[in-house]
Amino acid sequence: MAHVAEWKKKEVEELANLIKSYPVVALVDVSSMPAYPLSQMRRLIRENEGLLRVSRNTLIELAIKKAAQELGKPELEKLIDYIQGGAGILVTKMNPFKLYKFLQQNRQPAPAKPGAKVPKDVVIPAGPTPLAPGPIVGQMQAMGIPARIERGKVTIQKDTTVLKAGEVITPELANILNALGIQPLEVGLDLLAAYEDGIVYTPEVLAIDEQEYINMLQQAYMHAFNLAVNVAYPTPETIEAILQKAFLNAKAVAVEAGYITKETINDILGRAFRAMLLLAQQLPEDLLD
Amino acid sequence: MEYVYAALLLHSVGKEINEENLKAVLQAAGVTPDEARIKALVAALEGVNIDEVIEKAAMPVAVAAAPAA
Amino acid sequence: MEYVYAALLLHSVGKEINEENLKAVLQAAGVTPDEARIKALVAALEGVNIDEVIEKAAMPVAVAAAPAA
Amino acid sequence: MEYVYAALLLHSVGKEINEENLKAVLQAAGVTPDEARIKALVAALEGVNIDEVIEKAAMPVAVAAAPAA
Amino acid sequence: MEYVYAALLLHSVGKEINEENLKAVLQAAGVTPDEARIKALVAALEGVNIDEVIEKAAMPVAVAAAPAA
Amino acid sequence: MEYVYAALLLHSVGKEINEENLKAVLQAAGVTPDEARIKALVAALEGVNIDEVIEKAAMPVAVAAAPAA
Amino acid sequence: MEYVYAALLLHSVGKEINEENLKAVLQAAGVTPDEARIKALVAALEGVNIDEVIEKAAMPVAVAAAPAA
Repeated sequence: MAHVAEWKKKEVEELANLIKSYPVVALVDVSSMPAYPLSQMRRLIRENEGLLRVSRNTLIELAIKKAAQELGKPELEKLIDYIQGGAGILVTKMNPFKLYKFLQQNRQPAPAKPGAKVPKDVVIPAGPTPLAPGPIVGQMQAMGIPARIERGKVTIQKDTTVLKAGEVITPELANILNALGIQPLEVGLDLLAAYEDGIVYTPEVLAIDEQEYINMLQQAYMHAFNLAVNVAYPTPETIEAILQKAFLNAKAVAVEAGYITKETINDILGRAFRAMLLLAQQLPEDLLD
Repeated sequence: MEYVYAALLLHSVGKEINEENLKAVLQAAGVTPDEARIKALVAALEGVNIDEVIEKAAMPVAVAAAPAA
Repeated sequence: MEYVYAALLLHSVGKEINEENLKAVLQAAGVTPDEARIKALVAALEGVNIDEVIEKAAMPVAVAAAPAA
Repeated sequence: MEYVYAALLLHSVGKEINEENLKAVLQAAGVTPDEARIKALVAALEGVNIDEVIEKAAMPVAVAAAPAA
Repeated sequence: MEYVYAALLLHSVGKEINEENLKAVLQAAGVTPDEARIKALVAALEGVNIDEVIEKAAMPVAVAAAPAA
Repeated sequence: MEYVYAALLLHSVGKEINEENLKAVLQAAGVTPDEARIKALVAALEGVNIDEVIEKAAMPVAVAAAPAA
Repeated sequence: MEYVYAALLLHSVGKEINEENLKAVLQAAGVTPDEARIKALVAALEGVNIDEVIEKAAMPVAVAAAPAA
């Protein structure tokens, strides 16, 4: 470090201190973020008990090494392997999964750029557009977008998917999307890796499917409910179902046995009557009354 | 269900559902009628409007009304 | 209906559904059986799986409301 | 339904559903049992596979398809 | 389900569902009642309107079709 | 339901569902366990094949048929 | 599923589903909790209205498929 400029030493010192003072240390790529959205993100991160510092990749590397050494946590050094692009250090108290979710939720729509891949399917919705008639109608039609002039406005006849997730925006389509005010791209902080408690988490691990958890919750609840009702363990949530099950069981047995009570008479007579009707359906018409 | 069929047979030809009639029908079907079941059936059907019950049964299940679109 | 109930009664007690048995049951119910209809009924029921029919009658079927188009 | 509940209680604890047992249970519940109803129930349940019926009762109910719109 | 059948039996004859009555019924069915289960059932049934709950169960399952918009 | 969740938690990690284990789990969740409810649950689960029972639908479920369009 | 049961247990007793509470419950069940799984669960359930999710699961009646109009 002999030839390192003083400001760089100071920067590394500061970054290392930052890393040391938060439980979760993440590397993010800020290169896709324009200045204004980036400053919005900084504020949002501060509001969520964290800090974002963008620096040179080499300085970030030095800071991570320094912090790892001083903390006696060699696992932290593994973060260095994930430094790429325009890296920034994001320190926070959010757990890495929450952090990932937070960053995903705070991605912002951005206008179409030719050559960019879209993250999601791009749909041009049916209905009137603010566009006045012009050559754009022909351009749309040429691309298979069902555009028509109605009441002096360009109107889309039905929802049209013009790009699937992962496809690239052509210059022509970029024009149309921009004219329609459709923003098919997203900008945000791309999480490269996050460290907490000796573990480095990568985005693949952190991208959890919330619906899956909801499904598991529902399944767990159904299992608990089934168990409690089937073994007749009364709880406020299950007592009604247990009573109903007992009643339905008793009724089913009584109906099957043709044992008439006021609860079973409708079912029993109904069953006999329906059997008669169904059988009658199989008979020639002239047999019936 | 034989007791119920016998009862509905009597009902459909306009005969009273009483012990005697039920017995006759069941015996004609080759069954030795069980006194207790006959008594129980007659008692259970007392005051029941069979036509009404049957009419309801013909509709499989309450049909939720489809809201007009 | 009475002819069909008579057939169901016979079936439920394990008796054969033939002219003789049907006649006996109907007569016991106070009906003068119509020979032609009895013959036709016996013929028509040949090959019909009555147990299946009864099973179907027992299944409570919920009917979805016809959607308003 | 008290007679049926009594029968299912006996069944669920593995006891035979006979007149004596039904009477004992009903009396314990403070009811003076009606001989005819007890006899009728015992007779009616003969040949009914209670476990099977209960199992079936818990089975999904088929829903008829809504008619074409 | 024996505890529940016992409770429904008591309910259907108009008796209070309390520990004492449940015990008597279960004992008559030849079961040595489990104190804890009886207590748990009685506690769970507090404030439950059994007639209403049963009535709900007795209603056929109507499936509302999603209306076409 | 907390007692049932505790039981299923124990079951899913292969631990025995007994009073001691249930108590430990409930206490860890900040609940003061109710002896009677714990005992009742353990008694209710005795001899029960939990894996089977949790999959068994507690109530009849209507299965909707896709309506013809 | 043990992590999910632990979460439901905490929810049902009104405790927050956070790392600390989940760990305590799982440890009481004899499990060494996996940090990553706990973190993932907490993050996934944040903002989820569990009561609503459960209520949806509790509705046994399948909703008929929306008919094509």
